[in-house]
Amino acid sequence: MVTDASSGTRAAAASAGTGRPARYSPNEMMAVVAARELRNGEIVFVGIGLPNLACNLARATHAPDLVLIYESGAIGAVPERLPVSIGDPSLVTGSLMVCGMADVFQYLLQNGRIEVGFLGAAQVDRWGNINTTVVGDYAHPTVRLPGSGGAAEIATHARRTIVVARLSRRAFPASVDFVTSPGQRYHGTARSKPALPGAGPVKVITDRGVLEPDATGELVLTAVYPDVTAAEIASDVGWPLRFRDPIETLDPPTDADLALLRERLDPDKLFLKG
Amino acid sequence: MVTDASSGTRAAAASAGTGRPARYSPNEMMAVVAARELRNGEIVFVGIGLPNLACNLARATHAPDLVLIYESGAIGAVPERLPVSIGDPSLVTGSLMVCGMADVFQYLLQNGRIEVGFLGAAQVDRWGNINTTVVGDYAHPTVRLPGSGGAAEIATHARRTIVVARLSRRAFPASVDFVTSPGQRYHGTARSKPALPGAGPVKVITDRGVLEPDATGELVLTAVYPDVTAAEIASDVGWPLRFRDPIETLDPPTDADLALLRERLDPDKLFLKG
Amino acid sequence: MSRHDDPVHQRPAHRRPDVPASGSKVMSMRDAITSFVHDGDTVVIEGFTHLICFAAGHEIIRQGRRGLVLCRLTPDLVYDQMIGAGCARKLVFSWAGNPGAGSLHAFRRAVEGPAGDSARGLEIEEYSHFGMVARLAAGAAGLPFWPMRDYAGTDLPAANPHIASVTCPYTGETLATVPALNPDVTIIHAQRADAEGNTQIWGLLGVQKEAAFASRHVIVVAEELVDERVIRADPNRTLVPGFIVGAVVHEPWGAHPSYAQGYYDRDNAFYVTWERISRDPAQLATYLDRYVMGVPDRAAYLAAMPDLADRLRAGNRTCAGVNYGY
Amino acid sequence: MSRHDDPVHQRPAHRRPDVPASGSKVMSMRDAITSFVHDGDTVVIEGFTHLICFAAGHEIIRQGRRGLVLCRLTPDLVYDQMIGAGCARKLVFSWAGNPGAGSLHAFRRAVEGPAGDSARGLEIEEYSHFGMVARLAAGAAGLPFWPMRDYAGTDLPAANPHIASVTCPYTGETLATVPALNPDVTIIHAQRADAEGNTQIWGLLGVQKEAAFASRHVIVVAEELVDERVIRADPNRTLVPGFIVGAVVHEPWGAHPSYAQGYYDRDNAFYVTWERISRDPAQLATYLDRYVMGVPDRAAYLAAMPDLADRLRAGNRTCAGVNYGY
Repeated sequence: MVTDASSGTRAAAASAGTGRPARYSPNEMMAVVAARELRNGEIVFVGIGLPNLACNLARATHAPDLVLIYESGAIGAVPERLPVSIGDPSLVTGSLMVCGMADVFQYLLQNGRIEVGFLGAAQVDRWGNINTTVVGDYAHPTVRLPGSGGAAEIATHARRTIVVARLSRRAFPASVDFVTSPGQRYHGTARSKPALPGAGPVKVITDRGVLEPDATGELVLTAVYPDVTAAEIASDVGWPLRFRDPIETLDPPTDADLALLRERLDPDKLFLKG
Repeated sequence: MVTDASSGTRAAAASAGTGRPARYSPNEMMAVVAARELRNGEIVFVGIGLPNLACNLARATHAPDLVLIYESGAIGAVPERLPVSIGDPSLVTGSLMVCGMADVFQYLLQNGRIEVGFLGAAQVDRWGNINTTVVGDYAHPTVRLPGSGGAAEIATHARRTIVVARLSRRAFPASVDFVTSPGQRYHGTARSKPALPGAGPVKVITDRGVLEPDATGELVLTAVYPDVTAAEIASDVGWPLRFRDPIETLDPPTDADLALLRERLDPDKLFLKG
Repeated sequence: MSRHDDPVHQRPAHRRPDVPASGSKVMSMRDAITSFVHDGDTVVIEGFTHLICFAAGHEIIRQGRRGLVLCRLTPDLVYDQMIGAGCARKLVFSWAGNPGAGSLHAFRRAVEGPAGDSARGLEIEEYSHFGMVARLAAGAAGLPFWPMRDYAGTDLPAANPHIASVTCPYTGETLATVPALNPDVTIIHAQRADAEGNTQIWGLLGVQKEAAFASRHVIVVAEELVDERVIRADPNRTLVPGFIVGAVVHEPWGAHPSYAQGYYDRDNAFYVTWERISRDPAQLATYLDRYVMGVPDRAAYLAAMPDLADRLRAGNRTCAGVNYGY
Repeated sequence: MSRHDDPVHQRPAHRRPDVPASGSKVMSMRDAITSFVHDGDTVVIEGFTHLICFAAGHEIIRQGRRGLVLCRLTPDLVYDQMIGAGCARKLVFSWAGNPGAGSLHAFRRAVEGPAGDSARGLEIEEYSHFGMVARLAAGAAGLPFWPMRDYAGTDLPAANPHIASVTCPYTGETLATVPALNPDVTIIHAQRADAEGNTQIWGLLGVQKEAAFASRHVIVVAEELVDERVIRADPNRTLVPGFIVGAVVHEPWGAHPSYAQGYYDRDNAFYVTWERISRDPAQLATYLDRYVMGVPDRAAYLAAMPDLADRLRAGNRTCAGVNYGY
C-alpha cells in the first residue's frame, strides 16, 4: 500500500526528535545502509566516495567475499588504504585482475556479469532518472557537472543499481535537468520498453531515508532513519512523495560499524565529512 | 607489353636445359625468390612453411629489421629454431610482443598496419583468387582442404599479398573451385569495386617462375627461373597464359642463401623437401 | 533449429556465477565434465596451438558425450579425436588441418565424398579466423553481432548464410557481420589458477578470454593450482576472474601433445604420427582404445608415456618481475 | 567542418610506420611535440588516473599550440591546464571532474554561463566512458563505428548527434553506435620502452592500447628507456609495438602529479590544491607562469619540487617472473 508521504503520520510516529547530540552523522548512516544492501559474494561495480566506503564496510563486516570492480579495470581490489579515486594505485596492488577498460565495459558490464552497480547522483527524479551532467540548460548550463563517466552504462547493465544521494529539493526534482543515467521511466516510457538489460535504480539511499520504485517506476519512501519523519523527507522532494505502508525505520549504525568507518576506512574523513 | 606465353620464344630463348644435376631444388629457389620480395623494416604477416622460411631467410640476409607477425599473436618473433607451426613456442620466446588474436585481426590487420601478407595456396586462378577450402563442390568435396584460417582477411587487408604455390594444372585452374581469399577480380568485378583495402595478390611465386596481375587483374608471367621456359609454365596453367615483355630470368640462389636454408633455417628439410 | 544449432540465440539476460554445490570449484576432470558438459551442448575447447586441453577432450570421449556442437578456430587433433570417437554432431571452425603435419583425417572422412556416403555425418559451419574471433568477441561483449571488413570477393558468405552485413550509420559503407557465439561451456587450459578459478596464462593468448566470457560455463584446467596470493601478486597476468569460472581442475601435462609455455614443449612427433593414425580408421580406433578409453584419467595416460618429461620439459627463460608498489 | 572536427572521417587507407628523419626515435619532449603536435590537431593524452603524461601537456602549452581538439575520457588536471592556457578549441570527453577533489574550473568557466559570455569558448562533444572507449576501439580496429547497448532512456543522444544507431541483422534489435575516433596524435606515458618504441606498462591499462592504434602518430614517454632485451624477456607485457610509434621520450616523473605504478604515487595533495588554483583565473595564470612557462623542461619542473621523491616514491611490491622457456 502506498500513501502520500506528506501526511505520513505513521512514519512520524515511528521517530521522535530526542535533542541528544547525534551519535553518528547522516553520511555515516548512509554508508552503513548502503553496505547492508550488499550480499556476500556479489560482484559490485563501485563508484568512488561513499559507494566505495560502503563496499569496503560490507567487505569488512558481513560480506568478506564481495568482489569489487572499478571502471578503471581493477577487479577484486583489496585496497590497503582509502582510495582517493577509482584509479588509485592501491586498487591495483594485490587485486585479482587488472584489465583494459574495453574489457570492463564490454566483457563485464555489457555482458551482464555485474550484479550491483553503485552510483552517486547530483539529481534524482521521480522516476529514478539520474543527472550528473548539468544544472540548467545543456547548451548554457548554470552548473556544469562532470558528466556520465561510466554511470550511463552501469545504470543500463548492472542487474540492480543502488543510488546514493543527499536529500534536498534541488537534488530531488520532479524531473532532472538532464538524464545522464536511465531510471525507471523516460518521457513516459517504462524501462522495460527499450529492453534495458538491468533493473535500473532499485534503491535510492539518502541521508534521511530510502526510496524505492513502485510497480509504475515512481520512487516512493520505503524506510526512514531513526528520528526522521516521512513528512520531513517529503518536504525536500520535488514531487508529491508517497510512501509504502508499513514504512520501515532502519537500525542505526552499530558501534562496530562506526569504529570501522572512523578508524580504519576513512580516518581523515575524506568522504564522511558532513 | 603482354604476349601469349605458350608461343613464348623469348622466354624459351632465355633458358636452356643443361642436363647437369641441379645445384638447388625448386622449393629452395621459391624460398629465395620470395625472400627477395621483402624490404628491410617491413611489417610482414607470415604464414607457416615456405613463407616463414622465406621471411627468416630475408631476416638473415638483406632485411634484418623485418618485423615478423604471426596470426597466433607473436609480433617481432625471432625464432631460435624452425617453427613447425605458427603457434610454435619459439615464436613467443624473445619476441617483441604477444597479444590476443582479437588484437591481431583488428588492431593490426584490419587497421591497415600490415605491409606484406604471405600466403600459400592449393589453387590460384587467372584472377589471383586463392582456394584453400575444397577441391570439388563445397557441399560434397572431393578433397576437403583446411579452409581460410586468416588467409581471407590477409588477402583483404595487407597492403600487398605475396602468394607461394607450386605450378600444376590442378593448382592453376582458370577458375578456382572456391574463392577462400580475394584476388584481383571476382565474378567479373574488380577488387577496387567493393573497395578492398589492400592491393591483394601482387606476385604469385611458383617453383618455376613468377606471375603478376596486369592492369585488368589477370595473372601474367613476368619472370622465369634459370633453365625454365615460358612455354613449359604455360602448359601447366589452366588458362591461356600471357607474359610481360621483356620477361625476366631470375638469378639462382647464392651459395650463401643455400647454406643458410640448408644448415640453419631448415636442416631437417621439413619444408624444403622436393 | 535447436538452441545449439542457432548461432543467433540471445545471451541470457544476466549471468549467474557458477556456485558449485560442494562449495569448492576444485574437482577432478571427471566431475568437471560430468557437471558441465552434456549431450547436445555447444562446446569450446580453445587455445591456439598453445594450451589446448586434450585432457578434457579425452574425458568427454570417455564419458561418451554425443551430439556436441564443437567450436574452435583450429579443430586440431583434439577435435579430430572427438569426431573420430563419435562425440560431434557439428563443427564450427576456421582452419581444419594438422598444423605443420598434414590433415585431420577423421574430420575429412566425415565431410568428404558424395552425398549419402555413410562416412559423412558431420555438419559444418565455416568462417575465417577473424570471423571466429569476432563471433566469440560478440558473445563476450554481450552483443548479437560483430562488424568487420571481410569476405568481400570471396565465396565464404555463399557457403555460410550466417555471414551477413550491416550499413555504417556514418559512412554508408557495407560491413560484413558474424553472429555472436555463446557456447554452453568453454574449457581453457592455463599455466596456473587458484581454487576460485582466477586464472593466469602467458605466451600465446589466442581467443581464450573471449571464449570464456562468451560462455555460460567455464572450466579451467591448470598446470599448477596456486595460492590466491600468487595471482594477486601480478594481477595484469590474469586472463579471467574466478567469478565466471565453474570448475577448476588441476591437471599437470593436461595439454599434451599441445604445449604449455614454460612447462613443456609441443610434442611435434605426435602431431606427425597423427597423420598416419588418423588416416586409418582402425588405427584411430586402436589409439582411442589404448590412450583414451583404456585409461581412467590423465595420470594413467601420462604413465603410459614415461619419456614425456625427458623429451619435452621446458627450459628456463624466466623473466624478471615488475613492481606493483605505490 | 574540418577533418579534425568531423568524428566520422575515414581512417587512412594504410598506415605508414613513422620513420624519423634522424634515424632515431629517441628525442627530447620539445622535439617530439614540435614534430608531431600541430595547431588544430586532434590530440589524445590518455591514461586513466594512472600514467597521465603531464610533461607532454606542459610542453604543448610552452610551445603555444592553439585550436587543438583535445580528447580524453577524463580531462583531468592536464586538460584543465591546457584549456586554461588557451590551447584547446574543443573537448571530447566523458567525465570532466577533478577525481576525488572537486571540479575542473578552467573547463567549467569555458562552458558555463549564458550564451555570449566572453569566458565561454570551448566546444564540447560528450559521451559516456564506454562511448569514448568504443570510439577509440573503432578507430584502432579500422572500423567506422562501434556498436553498443547504451544510451536508451538517456538525454545523451539528444545532446550529441554523433550518437546514432544500427539494426542487428540477426535479431532486429536496435543498438547504439559511436563513430570511430582517429586522432592525429596520441601521447602515452609508460613505465618503460626501448629506443624503437616497444612499450610496456602495468597497473591500470585504461584505453591506451586502443588510443595508440587508432592514431596517426604515437608519442611514447617512458619512465625508463630500456634495452630491447628487457622488452623481449616478457613480451606479454608489451602494450604497443615500436612500429606504430613515432617518438620515444625518456622523461622520469613525467606523469606527476598523476602516478606510475611501481615508480611513484599520485600526488593527491596537488589534486586537492588544484581545486583552489583553478577556481581563480589569476592563481591559474600564476601556476602556469611558474611551473610551465617558467621552466624550460621537465627537469626544471622537478627541480622546483625537490621533495617529490621523498613524498611519493613507490614502495616495493615486485612480483615474481614467469618462465617463457620451451
